[in-house]
Amino acid sequence: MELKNVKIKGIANEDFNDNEYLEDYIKQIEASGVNLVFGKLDELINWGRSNSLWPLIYATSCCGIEFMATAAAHNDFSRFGYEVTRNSPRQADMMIVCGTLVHKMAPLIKRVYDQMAEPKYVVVMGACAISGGPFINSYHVVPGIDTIIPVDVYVPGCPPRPESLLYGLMQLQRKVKLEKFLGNKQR
Amino acid sequence: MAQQVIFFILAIIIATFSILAVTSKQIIRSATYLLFVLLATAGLYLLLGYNYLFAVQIAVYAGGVMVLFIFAILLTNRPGENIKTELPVRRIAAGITVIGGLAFCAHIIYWNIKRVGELVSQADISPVKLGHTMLGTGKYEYLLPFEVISILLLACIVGAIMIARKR
Amino acid sequence: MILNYSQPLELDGVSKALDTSLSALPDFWRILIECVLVGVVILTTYAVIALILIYAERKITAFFQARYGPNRVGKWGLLQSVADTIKILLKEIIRINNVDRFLFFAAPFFMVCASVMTFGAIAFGKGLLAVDFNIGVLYVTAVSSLGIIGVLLAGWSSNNKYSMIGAMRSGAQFVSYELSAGFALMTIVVLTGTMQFSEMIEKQQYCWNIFNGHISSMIAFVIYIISGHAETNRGPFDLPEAESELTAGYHTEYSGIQFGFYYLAEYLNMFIIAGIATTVFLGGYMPIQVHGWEGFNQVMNYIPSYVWFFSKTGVLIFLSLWVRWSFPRLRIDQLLALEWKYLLPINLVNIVVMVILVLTGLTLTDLFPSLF
Amino acid sequence: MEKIKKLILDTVKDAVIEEKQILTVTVSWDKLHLLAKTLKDNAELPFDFLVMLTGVDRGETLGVNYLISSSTDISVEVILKTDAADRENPLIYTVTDLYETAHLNEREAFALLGIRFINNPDMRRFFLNSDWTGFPLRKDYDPNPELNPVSIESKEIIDITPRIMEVDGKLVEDTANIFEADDYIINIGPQHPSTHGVMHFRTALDGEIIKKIDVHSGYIHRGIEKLSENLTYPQILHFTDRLDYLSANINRHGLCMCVEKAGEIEVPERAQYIRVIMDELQRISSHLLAWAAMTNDLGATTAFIYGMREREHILEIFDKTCGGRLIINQNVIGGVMFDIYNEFQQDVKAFIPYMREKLKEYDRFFSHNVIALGRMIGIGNMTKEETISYAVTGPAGRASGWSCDIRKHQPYSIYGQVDFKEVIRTEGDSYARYLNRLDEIEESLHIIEQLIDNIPAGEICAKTKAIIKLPVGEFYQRIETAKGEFGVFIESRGEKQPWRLKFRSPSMALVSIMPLICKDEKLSDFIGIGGSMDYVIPDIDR
Repeated sequence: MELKNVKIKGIANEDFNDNEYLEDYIKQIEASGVNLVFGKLDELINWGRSNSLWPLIYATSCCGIEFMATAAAHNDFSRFGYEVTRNSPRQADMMIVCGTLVHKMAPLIKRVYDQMAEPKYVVVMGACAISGGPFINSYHVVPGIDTIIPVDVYVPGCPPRPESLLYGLMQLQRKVKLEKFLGNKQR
Repeated sequence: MAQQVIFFILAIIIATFSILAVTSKQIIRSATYLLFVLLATAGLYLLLGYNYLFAVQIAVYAGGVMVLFIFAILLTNRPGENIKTELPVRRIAAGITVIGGLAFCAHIIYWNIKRVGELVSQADISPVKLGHTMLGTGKYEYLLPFEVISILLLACIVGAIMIARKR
Repeated sequence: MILNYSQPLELDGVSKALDTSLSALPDFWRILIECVLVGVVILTTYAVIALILIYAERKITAFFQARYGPNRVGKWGLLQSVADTIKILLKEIIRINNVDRFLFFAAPFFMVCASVMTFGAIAFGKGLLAVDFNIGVLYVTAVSSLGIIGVLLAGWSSNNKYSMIGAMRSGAQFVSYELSAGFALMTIVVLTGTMQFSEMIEKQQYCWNIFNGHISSMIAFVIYIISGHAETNRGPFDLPEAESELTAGYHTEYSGIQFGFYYLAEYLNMFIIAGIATTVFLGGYMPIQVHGWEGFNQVMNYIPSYVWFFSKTGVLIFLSLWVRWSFPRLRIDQLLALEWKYLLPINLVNIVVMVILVLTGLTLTDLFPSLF
Repeated sequence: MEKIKKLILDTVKDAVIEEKQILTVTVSWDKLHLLAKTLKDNAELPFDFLVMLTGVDRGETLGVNYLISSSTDISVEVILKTDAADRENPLIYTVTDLYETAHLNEREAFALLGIRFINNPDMRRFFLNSDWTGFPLRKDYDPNPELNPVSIESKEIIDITPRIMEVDGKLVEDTANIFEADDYIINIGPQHPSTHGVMHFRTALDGEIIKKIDVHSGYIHRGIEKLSENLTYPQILHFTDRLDYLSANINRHGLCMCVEKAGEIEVPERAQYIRVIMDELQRISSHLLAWAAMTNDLGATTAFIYGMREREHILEIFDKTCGGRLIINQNVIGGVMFDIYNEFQQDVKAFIPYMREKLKEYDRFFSHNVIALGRMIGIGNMTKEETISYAVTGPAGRASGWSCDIRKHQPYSIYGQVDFKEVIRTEGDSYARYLNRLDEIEESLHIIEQLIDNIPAGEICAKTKAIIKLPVGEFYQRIETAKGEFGVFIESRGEKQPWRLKFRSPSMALVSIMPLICKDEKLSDFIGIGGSMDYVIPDIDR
C-alpha cells in the first residue's frame, strides 16, 4: 500500500516547507511495507491522535506568554483540538517547553517527561529551549532540551510568534499521522 | 430462577466482602469492602421488591455513613498503614464475641425460618403508608419514638459542636 | 385525551413492539433479553450524550470567549470529541508505584457506575424510561451520592498531596450540597404528592411544577440548580479540581481511559442534574400545553416528547455553562458558608412554606382549576 | 544633605564620604550595621528603603554596595559601601533586621559571590543548588562545565539551613530547620499552572490554611549578570528584555538611560517621545496581562481571554512598528532603533477609546462580582511599614499607601512634562492592588493622549561611537516599570564591557513579602494573592 500525502485540513501539502526528517520517515515506512487492514486502522487511530493533542505547558519564561497568546482569543488554537490544556502530565499528550532550561530545572523536566503517558511528544518553543539561545555561554544554562529529553518539533524564534507555534504544532500533526500503532513489529 | 441466580451472586458478594472487611489490615480497604457489603445488601432489598428500603439503604448507609466513614478515616493519620496484630488476650476475646454473635444470628434465623413464607408474601409498603405510620399518633404508629430520636440526634449535634469548638 | 392521538415520531412504539414480539419467550429469557437491550441502549446513549456535551461545551465556551472553538475535524469540528475518544482509549494507563492499586483502579468505576445508575432513572421521553420506581426521587438522590466515594478513594489512593486536598474539598462540598439538593427535590415531592417520575411528569401536563408552586417552587428550583452545580464540581464550585491551585485535583494521577471516566462522568453529571431539574420542575418530556387550546396542543404534541426533553435540558445546560464561564471560583469557606448559612435555612423554611401552600390550596392548580 | 553628612560622621568617625553622582559613604565591615541603623532611625529623613543591595568583586576584596533611600522622598539617595576583610572567608553583618528586603538579596550575594552575612537567619544559596562548586560572579570563577555538570537526578529537598550567628560577641556556625517536624508540606511549583513562571513555594499547611511558606528560586537563573561582564554595552541590551519580559521595553529604557547618563549621550527629543509612548503602551499590556492572569488565578477563565484579546491590539501596534510582539528591541543607546510608521498615531488614537470602553466592561464583568470581591477584599493585607521594609514598589506598593512612583519623584525622560496622577490606595489588600492596575491603565492612556499628537520631528537616534566605552565609576539608574522600581547598577573600569552589572528586580521584593502576607490565609487565597502581586520569575532569577 502506498502512503498518501499527509493531509492537514485547510493547508496544502506543498505549503509546508521541506521537512527532510518527515520525508526520510516516509521512505522508511514505505520500505518496511504496511498491512492493509492495520494500515487503515492506523489511519483512523492517527487521525484521532493527531487531532486531539492535549498540551502540557512547561513555561519557564517569555515564550510562555506567547503560548498564552496562542491559546487566547486572537489566535485560538482550540480550533485544532489543542484546547484542553492539562496541568497534570499524566493526562497530556504533548509537552510544550517554552523558555530557557537551567541546571536546577533539568531534573524536574526529565521527571515531568517521565510522568507523561505514552504516546507523548515534545514541542520545543524558542531559541533558549532549542539550544540555549542568547544564554548559551552561561554557567547555569542547559544548551538545548534535546540533551535531556527527546524532542519532536523545534519552533525557532525569540519568542516565536503564535503563527509559528501553530505551524510547528501542525508539523507535529503530520508526524503523528505517519505513525504506526498496530503495524509496528517492534511493539 | 433468575431471582435465585442473582440472590446467590449477592450472597457470595456479601459473604466474601464481609470476611475481607474484617480481615483486611488497612482500615481504608476495610471501609471499602464494607461498602460493597452494604451495596449488595441493598441489592437484596431490591430483589425482594422493597424499593424504599433499597433507596434508603443506599442513601443512608452507602452514600451517607460510608462517605463520612471514609472522610473520617482520611482525616486520621496514615490510613494506609498496616495495623499491628493485637495481643492474644484480645484475640481470644474477639473470637468469643464472634462465636456469640454467630450463635445469636443462628438462633434468630432458626426461629424465623418457618415464617419466611409469610414475610416474603407481604408487598412493598408504599411511602405514603410509611409516612403515616411514622408520623401518626394512633396504635402501631410511631410519632413519639420518631421525635425522641430526633431530639437525641439534636443533642448529639450540639455535643459534637461543643467538642469541636474546644479545639 | 389529546395524548391518545397518533404521534408518528414517538419511540414508545418501538418498546411496545419489542414487548409483543418477545412475549412468546419464557419469562427468564424475556427479562434477560430486555435487560441486555435496555442496558446497551442506555450505555450507548450515555456515551453519545457525553460526546455531544463535550463538543457543545467547547463550542459554547468559545462563543463566550470570543473564539471559534474546534472547527477543523469534520464539519464545524463536529468530530472533535470522536477524535478525543479514540486518543484517550489508546492512551497508556500508567501503573504508579506506592499506591493502593485496588482502590486506585476501583475509584473511577464508582464515579461512572453512580452516574450511569442515575442516568437510568431519567425519563427521556414517553415510554423511554428504564427504571421507574415509585420512589424515583429518593432513588436518584441515593444513587448519585455514590459518586463521591470514587472521588474520595481516588484522592486518597493516588498518594499525592494535591489529590488528597482535592478529595477532601470534594467530600466536604458534596456532603453539604447533597442536603440542599435533596431538600429542594423534597419540596416538589410535597407539591406533587408523588416520588415517581412518570407520575410527576403526567401531573405537569398543563402546569409545570415551577409555576404550580410559584414562589416556593422557584426558590426550590434555584437552590436545586445551585447545589446541583456544586455536586457535579462544576461552575464556580470546581474547587476539587481547581486547576490554578491543585493542578488537576483528585484525578491528577489518572491517565488514559481512567481519566476518561472522570471526564465523561463530569459531563454526564451535568446532564443528569439538568435532566432531573427538567423532569421535576419543567414538566419533563411534556410539551407545552394549554387547557382548552386543542389545536395548539395537537401541534405541540406532534413534536416528539424526547425532543421536548432534550431541548429543555439543553437550555439548563447552556445556563450552567454560562454560569461556569462567567464567575470566578469560590473559596472553600465561602462555599460552605453559602450552603450552611444561606441555602439550607432557606430550604428548610421553603419546605414549610410549600406545605402551607399545598394545605391551604394556594397552588396555581388549586386557585385556578379551570385554567390548569 | 549636609545634615546627613554630619550624622554619618558623628556615628562613624572614619567613614569616607565622596560626593559623586550620589553621596557615597565607605565604612569598614563591622561599622556598617551601626551606620545603617542610625540612618534608618533618623527621624527627620529616615533612610528606611533599601533600594539595591549589590555584591561586587572589587578585585582584591569582595564588597557590598547598599543604595538606600527614604520612603518619604524616594529621590534622596545615599550609597553605603563596605568590603569584607577576608577574601577567603568574607563576612559582613546582615541588615535583614533593618530592611527585610535584604534577606533574599543577601542570600543571592552568598550564592553568587560567597559573601556570608552574620545573623542572617537563613543562609542557603538562593539561586543555585546547594552543592554548586564555586561562586559564579567572582572574577576567578572556574567556568569549566565538568565542575558543575547537568544532572537529571532528582534531589531530595533538605529543609535545613546553615547560618552564622553572633552569640555573646562570638561567631557561631549552626544550622536551623525551616519547618517543624510534622508539618504537612506541599510543593507549589516549580512546574505549576499559577506560580506565574517557575517559582517554587514550599508550603506548610494546616488543613487549608497556610502556616509557612519557604521560597525557592533559581529555576530560571540564567546568569545574565555574569554574561554581561563579557559583552559590550549594546550587546547587553537584549538581556534586559528577557528579564521582565512583560515590561521588556521599559527595562531596556532603563539600561539605555544608565549608559547614556554615564557616557553623556544626548537623546533626541523625538526619540524620548517615542520611548515614553512605547513604555506606556507596554505598561498597559503588562497590566492587562496581570489582570488577565489574576482573574485566571481566581478561576475566571473567560476574563483571562478578554484581557489577552485587548492586549493583542497593543501587540499589533508593536508588530507594525518594529516587527516584534512581546519583545520589541526598540530602544538602543542614544535613541530608538525604528521610527514610528505612518499610521502609528492613528492606530494609537483608535486604541485609546477602545481600551477605555473595555475597562468599563472589565468593571462590569469582574470588579463588582460578588465572588470576586469575596476573594479579594481584605485578603493579603500589607501595611505601609511592611511594604517599605520589604521594598515592595509599583502598583502593589502604592496600594498600601506608599507614594513610590519614580516617574513622579525622580522624573526621567519627558515624564516631567506630562500630567498624570499617581494612583495611591491605602487598603493594602488584593483588591486595592487589583484596582490600582486598572487605574494605572487609565493613567497611561492619559499620558499617551498628551504625547501622541505632539511628537516632534527630528532625529530618532543620537550619533554614538562604534564602540561605547564608559568612564570609570559607578552609575545607578532607577526607572518605573509595570511591576515596580527597576534599577540598573553599572560599575565601569573604563572598558567597553562593564566590570559589574546588576539589575534591581521589582518582582523579587514582591515575592519576598509573599510568606508574610500569605500566612494564615487559605491555600486558594495564596494563589489569588500571587495573582494580585503580579511577579515575573525570570525577572527575579536573572
